[in-house]
Amino acid sequence: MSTLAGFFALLLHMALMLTTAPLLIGLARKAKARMVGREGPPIVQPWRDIARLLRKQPVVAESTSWLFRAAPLVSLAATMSAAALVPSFALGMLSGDASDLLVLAGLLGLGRATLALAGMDTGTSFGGIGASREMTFAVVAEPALLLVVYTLALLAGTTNLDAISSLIASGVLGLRISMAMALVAACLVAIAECGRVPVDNPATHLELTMVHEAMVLEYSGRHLALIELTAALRLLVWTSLILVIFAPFGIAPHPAEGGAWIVLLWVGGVLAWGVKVAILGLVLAAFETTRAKLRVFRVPELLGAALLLGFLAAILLFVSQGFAAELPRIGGLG
Amino acid sequence: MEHIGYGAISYDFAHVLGGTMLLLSFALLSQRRITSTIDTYAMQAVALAVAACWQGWVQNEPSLYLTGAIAFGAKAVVIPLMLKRSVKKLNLHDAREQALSIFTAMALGVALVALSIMVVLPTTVEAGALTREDLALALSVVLLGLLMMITRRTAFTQVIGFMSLENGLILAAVGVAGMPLVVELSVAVLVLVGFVVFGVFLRRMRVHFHSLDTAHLDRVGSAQR
Amino acid sequence: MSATLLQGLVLVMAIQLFAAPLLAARAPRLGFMASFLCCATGAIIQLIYLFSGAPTAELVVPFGLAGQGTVLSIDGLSGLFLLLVMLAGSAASLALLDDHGHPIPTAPAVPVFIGSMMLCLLAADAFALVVGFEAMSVASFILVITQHRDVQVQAAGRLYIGMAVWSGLCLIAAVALLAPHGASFAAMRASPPSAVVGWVVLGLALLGPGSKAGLVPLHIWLPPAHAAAPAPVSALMSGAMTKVALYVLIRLVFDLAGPAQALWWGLPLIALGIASALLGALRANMEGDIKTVLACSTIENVGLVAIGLGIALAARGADLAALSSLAAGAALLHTMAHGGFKTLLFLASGAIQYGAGSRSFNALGGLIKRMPITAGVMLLAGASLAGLPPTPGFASEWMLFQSVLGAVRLGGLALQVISVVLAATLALATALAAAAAVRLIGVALLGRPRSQGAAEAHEAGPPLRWAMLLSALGVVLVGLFPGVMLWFAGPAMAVIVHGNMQDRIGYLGFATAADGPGYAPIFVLVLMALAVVAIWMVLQARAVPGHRAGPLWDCGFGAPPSWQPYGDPLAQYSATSFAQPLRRVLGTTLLGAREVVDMPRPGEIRPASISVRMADPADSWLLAPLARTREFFSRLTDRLHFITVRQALTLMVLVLVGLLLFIAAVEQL
Amino acid sequence: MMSDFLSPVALVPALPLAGAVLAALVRDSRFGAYVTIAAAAGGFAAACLLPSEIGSTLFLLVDPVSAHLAMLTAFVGLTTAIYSRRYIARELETERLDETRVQRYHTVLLCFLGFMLLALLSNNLGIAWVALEAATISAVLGVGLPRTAESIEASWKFFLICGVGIALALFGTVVLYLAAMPALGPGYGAMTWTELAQAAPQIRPTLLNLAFVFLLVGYGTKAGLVPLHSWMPDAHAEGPTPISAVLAGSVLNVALLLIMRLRGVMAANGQSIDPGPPLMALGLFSVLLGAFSLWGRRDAKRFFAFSSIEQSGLAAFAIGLGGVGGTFAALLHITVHTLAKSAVYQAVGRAAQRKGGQKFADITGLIASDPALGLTLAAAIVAVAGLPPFGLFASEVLVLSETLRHAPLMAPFLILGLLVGGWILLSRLVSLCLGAPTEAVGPAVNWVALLPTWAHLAIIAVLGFAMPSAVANWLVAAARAIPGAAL
Repeated sequence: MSTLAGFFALLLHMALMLTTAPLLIGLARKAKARMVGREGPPIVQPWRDIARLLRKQPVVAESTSWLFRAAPLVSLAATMSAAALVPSFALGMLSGDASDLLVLAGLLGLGRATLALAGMDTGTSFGGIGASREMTFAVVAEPALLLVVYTLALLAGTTNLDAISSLIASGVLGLRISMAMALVAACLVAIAECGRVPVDNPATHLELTMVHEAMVLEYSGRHLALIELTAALRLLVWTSLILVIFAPFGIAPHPAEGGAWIVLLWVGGVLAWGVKVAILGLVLAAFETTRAKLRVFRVPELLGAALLLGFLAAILLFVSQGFAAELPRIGGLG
Repeated sequence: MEHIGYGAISYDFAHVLGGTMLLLSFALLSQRRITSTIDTYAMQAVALAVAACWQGWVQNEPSLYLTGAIAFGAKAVVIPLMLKRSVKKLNLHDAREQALSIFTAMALGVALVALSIMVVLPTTVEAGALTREDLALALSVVLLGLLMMITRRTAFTQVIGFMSLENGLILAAVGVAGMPLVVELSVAVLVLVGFVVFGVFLRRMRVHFHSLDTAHLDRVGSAQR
Repeated sequence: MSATLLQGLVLVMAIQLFAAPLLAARAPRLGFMASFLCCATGAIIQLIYLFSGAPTAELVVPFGLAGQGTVLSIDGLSGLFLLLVMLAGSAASLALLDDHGHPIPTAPAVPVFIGSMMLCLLAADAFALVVGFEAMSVASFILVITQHRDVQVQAAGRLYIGMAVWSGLCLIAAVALLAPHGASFAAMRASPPSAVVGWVVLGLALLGPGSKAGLVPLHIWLPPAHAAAPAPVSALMSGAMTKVALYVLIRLVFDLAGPAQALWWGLPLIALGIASALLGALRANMEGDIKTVLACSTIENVGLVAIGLGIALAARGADLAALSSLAAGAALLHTMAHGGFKTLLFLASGAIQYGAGSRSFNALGGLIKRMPITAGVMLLAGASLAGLPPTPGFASEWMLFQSVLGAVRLGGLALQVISVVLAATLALATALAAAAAVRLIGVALLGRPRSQGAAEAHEAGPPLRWAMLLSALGVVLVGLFPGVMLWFAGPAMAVIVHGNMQDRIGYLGFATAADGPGYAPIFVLVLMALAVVAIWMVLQARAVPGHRAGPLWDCGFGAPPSWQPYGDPLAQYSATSFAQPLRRVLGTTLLGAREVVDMPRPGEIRPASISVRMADPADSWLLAPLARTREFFSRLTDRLHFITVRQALTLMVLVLVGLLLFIAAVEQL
Repeated sequence: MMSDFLSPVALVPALPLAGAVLAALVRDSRFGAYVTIAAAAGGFAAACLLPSEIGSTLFLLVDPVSAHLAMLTAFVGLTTAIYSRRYIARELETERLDETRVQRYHTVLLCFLGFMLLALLSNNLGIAWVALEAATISAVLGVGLPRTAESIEASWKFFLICGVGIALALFGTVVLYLAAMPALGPGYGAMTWTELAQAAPQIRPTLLNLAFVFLLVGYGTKAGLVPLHSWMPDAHAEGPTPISAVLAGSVLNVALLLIMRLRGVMAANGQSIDPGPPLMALGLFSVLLGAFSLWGRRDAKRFFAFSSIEQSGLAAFAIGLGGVGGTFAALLHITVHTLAKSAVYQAVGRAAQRKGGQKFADITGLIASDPALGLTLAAAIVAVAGLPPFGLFASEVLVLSETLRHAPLMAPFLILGLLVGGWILLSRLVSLCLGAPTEAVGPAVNWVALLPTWAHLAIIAVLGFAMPSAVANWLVAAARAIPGAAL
């Protein structure tokens, strides 16, 4: 019974993710506009853009190959698979056993690499600038991400996202300084990966500053629609990843434990998740309006700070209150 | 073999002859002119010949007389004459002959003699007094011959150093009682010395180097090869 | 049963060492065909052997040192590595058949190279191991200097054979230290060395076979040698030879140097692994031609394997059986994965070198349109090099990271800090590898061609195509079924760490512990497939099919000059410009990268130019000082040779007087 | 006494000497070449009978080790004689040698070979000394043949230094006789190796040490142990190549054989000092110095002379190690090195003639211009560098493992020497055989002319990896034949 419930939860989860992704982008734009006194486009505008673009026939440069046309499809698929691994409103989904943080990082890496290759395929310097900077930021961001994963794995004894989240939801670990540092590091890495303001400006087309936009400059029509959806989905995946680890309040437990009330718990989970995502969207908008975009060669220092925080999080973990005592419980590798 | 100690005539005479050869080696070290070097060498060869015959008489070993005769004939007479003739024909002059000053050469010579005595006497403690004495003197003459070759610049005087070293060898061979093949060995040594002298002749005649200074030769084969 | 299999293998080896070279001397193509058949039968024998649970077998061969026979044997560990060598050998031999009419003059050395690798793996006594190791070096040296007219190839040859002599001597010393009572491995195992001798053997193993595998600091020979050798030979060197060197390192340190080593034995391996991974990955981003990039990435992957081995050794010292078998499994899986995709990449680089006429990035680009098969295969192998999920590269890196996580349990704050540093390094190395892979594929295969050769590139010949496709099939299989490869590696793990992961392996994937996290590549692939199908259905329903071609947005660049009809390369990102951000972030410190801008003074008509100078730290801190000291000693000894007769005699007298004084002193005592 | 000279053993030195006398009388150079080959072949044939003639008489001593070295020297003499026929014909064409000097060349070569064999097989120390001296004189005349300024200087240096060495060796022989005289009584007894070996415990140890010092310095000069080696590079580089080939091989072997015999006597004596350490010190110093000095050389033949210094240092080091293992390694190394070194000299000589100069700058790209000669030279250099398929690798493995077993502290220096030497040898292979070829002056060389060199290389390969057990037992018996070597 629980696998059927898990499958149904996964379907609901994917539908939820795909629908709310553009809305989150719309909410963020709306909030940023309001903060600077502008009216701003309606929240559903991204949906309209995607729908419009879908109906248009794309214009593809002659010098590109089949990879340019396949890249949007593959990168969206990778990001959707990553989304499937990140629980949003309920734990114990069908993909619960396979939702491993390292696999998640790998899938996001696959999406990024595909887009970078598509950028290189155009044969113009824009594609090159975008791809080169994207990969350089990834080189500095990846260690920070993996140190966060390292800290969480040591705390929870496994890299499985489901287990980590249920452990933290149960409140056994209490408040730890390492978790706080890990949260800040994770947020910095999220901003870098999703191309938000301090690292990259999603709204600009100025050669010197754009990173993500440069790679997808040549896309049009339905390809551009997929690319937009991928970018939105990636932002939502990072947001729900941070939420499910650091703020798992109201998330529905495993279907086995939920028993008959599982449907009700799911509805409660969805509502809690929706509110939390909206809050994070507003926080993101506020953060972006108050920050200026960093010079390209200052970004590694920002991500270096994230790396340092991740490092400290792990080290403090060892130092804090006799960590060794809890070793037997860690990772069954006794 | 009856015990030969001080006072026995055979020991005294051999001791004297060995001593004269050592003295002549020192004399060789201090010579400045080539002709006087050749004469000193001839005298040393004579001393060697007499020592060989004396050993022949003491050990009643007839072959030693033959060695003495060869030593006298070749080394005391023939070779010095050939050397003198070539010196006259090529009017060798004695420029820049000494590599080391006379005093340092002599000091080194004394040190070497002391070394050979310090080495030979304790190692030959069971052997008879004559053989110990003889070996020590022979080793000293050999080392002095070597020193002479090192302290001289010209090939000519190095050859004479080499020949005085050979004399020391024959002295050692003769001094040991009952050593077989002494005659054959002395002949072989003579052949070796002959080739050295012949070599010196040959080189100078054919290749007309201006001076016999071996340093000149060595520049030919210096580091660039 | 295993005895007959061993005899079969020894027969294959004998053919490779003696018969095939003669045939190759007569007709190179026949020689390569014979070598391919030998390797194929060898691989089949190996698969049967591993399926039958890899029981050890022994065989005494009449040849050997001073009249005694040599012992050859096969066990789980050598069986696994032999499988890799046979597969890489068959791929390379097949690729060598595609020689476009003029085969390489050093053809006979290829079967000898493969045969000596087999000898090294099958050896069960000191002499056979050392002979196999050195013969492997000599044969690969002959192959490295195939195009010996080029001065760079000569320099690469000199450096290569010098380091080969060094690693040979270290191996001889290590094996001699282990064999005071008998040269066969059984005798060595019977009398394990003392602690001090053990440490010396570990040091020698790291400096000798370690340098042959490409571990820092003696890795400098690897990039030039691989760039100089013909592509299928570089594939063999990177895919198989470095693995055989790792096998010798494992055999010496894990098996022959005694069962109970202290926990600290693993640390040097981990330290060198970290250094190699970082340096290799960073240099892979900076080099200018395909084969050097692949060679540097070999250094990185060997570093990752060394990290796995180091953790396994430390865990075995601390009696953590589960962790040691996990780490050993990670190391062996990565060795097999790397052996597969690196061979594939080098074969592809050979196809590109012939098809597009050059291997330098500045003359390639847009090859995906003219060479679809090579490009497709290179995409797959590049993904594995970058460690992206469904590929084998990701599977082994996932396992490696899990064992780094487990390394925390080795105890002691210092070790825990090391494991955190290890985690950060692993991530940095993987990300750098991903950047290098994107750069390699992006600049070489995608975008617009940068030279006439690239514009008119043509696909590789049928044998090379088949070799690449077969290797690609191997890579895909290992990627999708890592559990099966780990099952094959079970007996090898039993030899190394006296434990195996058979209980934690399923057909679809594997897990770190009974209840620990798991990785199932098939599940990830299914998820991706479902997503693609879903998107495809939405596109069919709502989107307009087809697309129109149009000019690309070139932001105002003028038309390309007449002599570059394929488009002005300057209007497109080159390999150096792609690496520029990374060079500024990491290169200035580690590689001493300096950019020299040469601006013409006003009125001069020559163009401004920017040149980049970089030096491998091992070169500037280790090789250059050693060369200077050797030069100093050479001049010193010259002064002792070219002396006058007089000085020579003085030396002789000094020796004589010295010895006499020595005698006199002895007398006084 | 007389029976000695009629036994087949005496034929081994006698045939070459008889050939020398015949060659001296013959004016025509081509006939002289055939006489040389015939005499060398006779010598080698007689040497092959030696293993069945084990035993000793008053003047001749045939035990496994001397028989082995005699066969080796005779074989090298034969292949060099065959090689020199074509070499001398070429030298006559280019007028570097004229008829009279070729006649003297053949006499000198055969004299040298004959006296070497006599020195190897003689039981009596005095005869060994005379034979070695005569061989030195003939070698000096041989080196002085080309009449260039360098060859004159080389022969003068060779003669003077080896002359002094020989003199010191004679003094050592006299002291040895003095030491053994009380135990064995006056007469031949005290100068024959067999009696010395049996009466070793009764010999006065102190005098034995003194004799060892002089013999070590005297014969060490002949063996080219550093710092007594300065004559060797010039002699090898300036003389005609066949002379260098034979000189490189046999002089070293005779000197090392005499040192091995002496070491055996001293080890049997017991109270005398252990000769191992000084020998090892000289050997190791030669290895290091030889290896480091290889890097600066510009002349190919001089380069391989220095490599001989390094390898003979290794052999002396192995003898210094002692024990059956050490001596066995030394014997194998001497055998394989002699064959490899004369093979390299033959190949380099041909290359020098082909390219008209023996500098490294003159000889490049041999494989490109003459594949046969290039491959032969490359194979010879790989053999000398001690890499597999050739036997020097096996002997280096044996020496290194013996060192690690008995004197581990010396091992790092030995490895350093072997590495530096091996590296430069192989990078010289790259410069000699690879790259763009320089223009060729002399005639092309086909495979047939290179047969003697390939014979050497084949034997080395077999000795290294597939040594038949008969040969192995023979070498082990030779290693044990040296009295007191069983450490």
